Amino acid sequence: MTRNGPILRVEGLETRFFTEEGQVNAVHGVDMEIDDGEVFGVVGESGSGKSVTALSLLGLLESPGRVTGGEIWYRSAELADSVAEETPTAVDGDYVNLLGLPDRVRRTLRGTHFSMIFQDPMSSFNPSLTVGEQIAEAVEAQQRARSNPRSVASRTQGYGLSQYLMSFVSSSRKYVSEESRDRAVELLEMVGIPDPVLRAEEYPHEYSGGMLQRAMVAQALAGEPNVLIADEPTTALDVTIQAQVLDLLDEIQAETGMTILIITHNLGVVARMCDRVGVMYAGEIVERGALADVFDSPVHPYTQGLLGSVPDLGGSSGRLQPIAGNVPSLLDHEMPDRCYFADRCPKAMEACLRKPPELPVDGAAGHTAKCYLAEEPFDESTALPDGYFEGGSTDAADPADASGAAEVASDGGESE
Amino acid sequence: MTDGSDTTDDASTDAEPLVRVRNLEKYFWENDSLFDRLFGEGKTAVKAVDGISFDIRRGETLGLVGESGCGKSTTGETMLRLQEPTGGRVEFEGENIYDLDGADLQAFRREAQVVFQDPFSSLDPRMTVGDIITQPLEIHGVGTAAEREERARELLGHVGLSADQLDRYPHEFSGGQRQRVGIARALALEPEFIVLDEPTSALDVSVQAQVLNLLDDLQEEFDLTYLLISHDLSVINHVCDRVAVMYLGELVEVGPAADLFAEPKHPYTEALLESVPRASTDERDRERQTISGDVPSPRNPPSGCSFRTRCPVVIRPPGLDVPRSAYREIVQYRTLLENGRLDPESRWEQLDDPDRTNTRAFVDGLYDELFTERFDGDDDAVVTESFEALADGDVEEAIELLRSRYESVCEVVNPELVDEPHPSACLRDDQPGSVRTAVDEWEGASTAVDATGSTGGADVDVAAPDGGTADADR
Amino acid sequence: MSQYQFLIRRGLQGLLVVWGVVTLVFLLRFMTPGSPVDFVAPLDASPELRAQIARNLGLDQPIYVQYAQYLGGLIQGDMGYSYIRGRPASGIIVSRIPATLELAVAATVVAIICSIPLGVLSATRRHQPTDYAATTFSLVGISTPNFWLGIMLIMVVSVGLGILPTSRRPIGLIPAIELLIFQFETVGIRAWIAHMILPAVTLGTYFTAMIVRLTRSGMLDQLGQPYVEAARAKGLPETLVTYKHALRNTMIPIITVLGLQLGSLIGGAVITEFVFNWPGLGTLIIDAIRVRDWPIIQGALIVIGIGFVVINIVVDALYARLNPRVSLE
Amino acid sequence: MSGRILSDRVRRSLKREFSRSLMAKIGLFLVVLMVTMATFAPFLAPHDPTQQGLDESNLPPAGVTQTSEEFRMVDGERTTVTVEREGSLEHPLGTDALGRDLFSRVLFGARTSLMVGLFGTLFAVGTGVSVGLTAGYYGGRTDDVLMRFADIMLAFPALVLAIALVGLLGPLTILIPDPFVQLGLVTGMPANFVFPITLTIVVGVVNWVWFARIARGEALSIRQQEYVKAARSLGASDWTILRQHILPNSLTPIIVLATIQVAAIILLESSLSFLGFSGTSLSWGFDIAQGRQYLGTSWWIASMPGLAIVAAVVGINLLGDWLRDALDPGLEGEHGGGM
Repeated sequence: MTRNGPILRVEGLETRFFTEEGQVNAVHGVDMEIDDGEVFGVVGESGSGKSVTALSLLGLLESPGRVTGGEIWYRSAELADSVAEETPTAVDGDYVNLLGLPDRVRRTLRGTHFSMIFQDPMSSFNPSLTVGEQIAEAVEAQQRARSNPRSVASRTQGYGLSQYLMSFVSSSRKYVSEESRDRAVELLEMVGIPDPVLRAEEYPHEYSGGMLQRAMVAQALAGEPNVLIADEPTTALDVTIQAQVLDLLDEIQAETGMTILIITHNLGVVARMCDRVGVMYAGEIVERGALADVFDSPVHPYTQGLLGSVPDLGGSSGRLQPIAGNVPSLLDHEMPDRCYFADRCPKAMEACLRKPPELPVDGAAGHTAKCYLAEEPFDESTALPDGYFEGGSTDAADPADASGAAEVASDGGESE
Repeated sequence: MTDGSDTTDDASTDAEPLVRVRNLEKYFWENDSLFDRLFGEGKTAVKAVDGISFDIRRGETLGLVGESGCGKSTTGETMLRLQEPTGGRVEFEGENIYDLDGADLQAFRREAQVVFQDPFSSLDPRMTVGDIITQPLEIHGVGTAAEREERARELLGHVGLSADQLDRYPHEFSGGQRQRVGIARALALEPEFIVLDEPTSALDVSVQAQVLNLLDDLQEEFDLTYLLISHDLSVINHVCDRVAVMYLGELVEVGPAADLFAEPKHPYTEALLESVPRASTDERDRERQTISGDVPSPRNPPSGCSFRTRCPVVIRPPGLDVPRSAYREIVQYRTLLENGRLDPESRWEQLDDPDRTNTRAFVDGLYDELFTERFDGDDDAVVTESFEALADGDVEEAIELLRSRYESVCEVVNPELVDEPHPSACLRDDQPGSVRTAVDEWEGASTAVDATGSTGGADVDVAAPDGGTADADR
Repeated sequence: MSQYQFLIRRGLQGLLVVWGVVTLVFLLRFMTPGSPVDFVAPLDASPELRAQIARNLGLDQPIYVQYAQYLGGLIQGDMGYSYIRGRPASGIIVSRIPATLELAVAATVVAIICSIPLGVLSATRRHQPTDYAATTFSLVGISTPNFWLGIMLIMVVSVGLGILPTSRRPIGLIPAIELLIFQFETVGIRAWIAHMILPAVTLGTYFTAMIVRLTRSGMLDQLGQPYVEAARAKGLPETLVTYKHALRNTMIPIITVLGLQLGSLIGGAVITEFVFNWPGLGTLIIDAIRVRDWPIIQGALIVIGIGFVVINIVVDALYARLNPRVSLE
Repeated sequence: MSGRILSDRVRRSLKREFSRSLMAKIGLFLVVLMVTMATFAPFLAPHDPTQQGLDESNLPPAGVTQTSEEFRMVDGERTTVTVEREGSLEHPLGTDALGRDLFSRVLFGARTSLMVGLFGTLFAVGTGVSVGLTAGYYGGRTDDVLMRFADIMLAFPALVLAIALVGLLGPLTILIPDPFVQLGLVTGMPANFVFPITLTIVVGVVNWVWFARIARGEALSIRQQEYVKAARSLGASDWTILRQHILPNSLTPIIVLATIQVAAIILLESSLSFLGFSGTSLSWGFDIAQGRQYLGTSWWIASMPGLAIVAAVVGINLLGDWLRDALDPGLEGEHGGGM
């Protein structure tokens, strides 16, 4: 692969959910650059918006969720060529802004350019179709797309309801060809499933979780995608199986040089797999950089807290250092105009009452943090007093939040 | 319920343990409806817990670790008599809890409590937090309504929630806060012993740390004894004094946490530890020995040592001269056959040979697929012969051929835990006399059968525990 | 477990239910006031004559003997003699089965053909006019008593517009087809169709409406499942996602519900027959109840019960075929 | 313990679902209308619904003029005369063949439908829920036996079983004095309400199985919930657990089903009345049966009561949908926040 800039450049991505309770800012202002052939990790706790980010990249958001802002620049000369006429505004050299493309075109990118591995293999396979059939479908979809790359809509046009109904009558009208089925078996073998011929004919419930996750990897590889997005790929698996699946991803990455985006809450998985990492909190990437920089010299107090919360396998080290309080509300009207972490932050300063921009961290290229501590050391004199955020007017509105504040207080007491 | 030759009969610890589990068994029955009975179809047992024994000492935290489906939660529930055991006994302060009834049982219920995994389903959504926390007091008729409420306020304080939240409903709380409510409920009757069933696995790491710290504080404050059930080794390592490792309904290793984590004896424990990804920057380059394969179904557990199907250091038959990695491939091939996972029919169909004359191609295809290298001598002959049997569609014959030559002592003899501070259920480790006798008997028998083909002799592996050396799997 | 074993097992289970049905039906006579003799004997019958009649009907025996006799007769296909018509009840009942069966099948076919596409469209075009039309139709459909619908149809279509016949069944399907094949005469089949339309629509409407509702909510549920998202993520055309993936899984639970709801279809058939003077089991049973013709009542109830059990076994087998997760129990 | 059947959250959700759903509003309106009609029928009815008047027979609804040819005996000879009848507000929905006021009959018919619907459902809920919860909670052989019995009950289509039972048991009724008439608040109205007791019990009997099934399912799943395990580990008795945890938490689907069953039972009642098995003549189904003979001449006699049934059942079904959507968001509704 040629090295001419990142394969994926996300700028100011904003995704919102318009729910009964109000507008939820699941993702706001996410910036990241992912290099060709690297493994990038997005790590965060539940509700940090990491999975929504992944879905936004693929354009798979369901109502009431919607991408409301930002740009996703994807480098593909071939794609840029084919869409230049239709949507010139979405093309910039070799880069295409995915958000500027019509849905019809974006759909065709799935599987061929981008693939996704989901968290729960059991619910991500259709329970009433054989695994082989489902992988063959993916193969077929990609072949149809590739056989006619110019016409981005060819795939959907080639297969409508009438063809579907005909497929019951005539086997030549079936969506999935024999070649695709054979390819599915090959893919299953490639991901280390023993006796793939027999297993291709089995249903998802006849697979173990680990085997099914391998099958999902096979399905994701069907279209030889450039970018693989793995959303919590091992969370549903036992630890010995998790190790196997991670090994598999590692091998595949080494063989194909594919770019992988791993979304996880597990810092161990990030450390095991990733070249670079972004830490998400409340819909923002609060710190990003090379793995060693972020893990060994974290700047943002949230990153520090996260790392301090993980019990270590190598000898117990006394008390854990948890982050006080709870994951914050993402409801638009409850989000304060300050650093979102300030209310849980042990080093909150007066400056933190203004939203910090993304600041470069000294001494490491590409290491940035959305925290003033990236630029200046912690200053005791401007530190906000304990309990500053308690009983604040913004928090009192919702009883759950008020109780959260109470918990912050009690935890603060404990950890002293 | 016989103690028989059980080795853990006399406790070697100075003090009487608080809880003593002996040969605890819990089977679930399948095909057991009225109709199955009418039609006389045999019910089958799923041995969720298959004869385990351990002690929990006063004031300690015992960790019970294992992967999903190993029976650790069933153990916890059976120990609290939330489920009736199939066999065995659990002594709490010297009394078998399965013999208790009436007031004695109620007394036990006061002393032993449980905290569950799921912060959503462990609290009744229709009860207020106050109702939930006072429920145990009400059941046991403790105090007046006012006193109970006062006690609930106090308990909320203990678990780090504010006392004015008594009237709230569980859904108004976050996961971590609900788990605190669950802990407060467990504390209400001032128990001696609490079973913590995955108390943090539904929580985010930062909240998990809060809850773990809280549990730690409470243990100190109230002199509690914990049984911590978890799949998360780092949590176990952080919290526990002693650890018991469970696999397919059996304990494979028990020992002090420090020893067990530093020097695991059982290959399964070792594999577990190896598999956990560490949150440190050198993780990528760490040498890992992970294990292959899946946990076998508890409906049809392997004979002998239940871990042998995945074990990287499974004991080879005496006198067999194949490298360990090749031996593993043979074992895997046999497992495929035995589980019906290798179907000669579909193989033939793939070969595009309607008359099925080209046995050679059939054999070569399988040979290449299943083995990295060809064997020589007798091994090559046996393996090829088994493929040929398969080509004829005779799976049984193929299995028998392989079994007669490659059967491991691990398939025949089920290892047990000896009575010492850090035992492991592995034939490569110290074993009770009865197990050793069984091993000797098997070896005698197998050398007799094998005498024609091989040189015979003792298994070399027992003396050389080389789990970490080059010929481990991969 | 093989398909074969499954059917045997399910059949035995069904047999047990049928036995329960028979017993219950048998006991029904003893739970109801009045003796069958009251209906059979002339009003001025002497006690001797009444006793004679009771003896003839076997009513002088103890219950368990009557029960054993009844069971024994049933096994040989003997349901006793109709009190009123003096002919074997089994013959009368069997002669009525085709009419009911044709009506029920016609209604089911109409219902399934109309409802599933409507339900799918309603779900995939949520909050669009199609959806509103479909949901309104299904709501009114399940809320309309079918006897009233039948009467309204007769009033508007037959009486008002005079296009379709009001009632009766001049010819059965099989004779009509025979006529068509052997004599190239279409009059039979045309008459059959003309007479079938209104009853089938009447009976089918409720069923259609119900399946539309089930399909719609089932599809909405399935379309929100992760595997649908995964299918989209691998680039499948929406047609395939909707029909091959989501609809398949929607149908699996619907089939079980349908099996249970066939009861309401049979119930509906009884009253539809009554409205259209359709000579099926329904009219037979209603007439028999009015005159306490016990052999007919019992026989017809048992036949309906058996029919329902058989339908449910078929439905179960279908369910097991469609749902790979059921290893046939 | 909290005696509240509906928690705050449920109440909020009900309100929200109500405010955004036009259908729920229509449903509530129809149901309130029906309940009002049934309760205050003696006040609202312009005529005694049973009062016959041969000179007022077959009058069309207000605003409708109906011309028909009738046979009359004139001077001992059959002749055909053309009769023109004009509807008036005196009889807003017209009259039947015996000259009874249809509007009044529709009002009083609502009483029958509603009473049978409510009490029939109560009977079914009581029986079904106790059987179902017991079967589900204890499981094992108890469960096996009870559910086999339920299977047998299910093998009879409800309507067929109901026809057989009511037809054979005979339509027993009890007379309930109308309080308004008794107190002298209105005059000229029937003094008693005829409550078809057999019919009510029968519709309950044929419907209890549905409640048993759903209650059993709920009990089976709630039994597995950790809060039930926690209660057992605390030493709570089975009775306490059933009362405190299992019953309250299984109420939601039972309430939804009960609502829908009221509608189903009203349909069942009207069918049985249509066949003449109810024992009361003040019923919508009965009136439809009467009107069936006059389809060619007096279309309104059969139509009006039928429209009343449809309106009532639509209303109750809409209410059921609303409850289901509000109480069980998993069934319909939008996906949640998605995070």
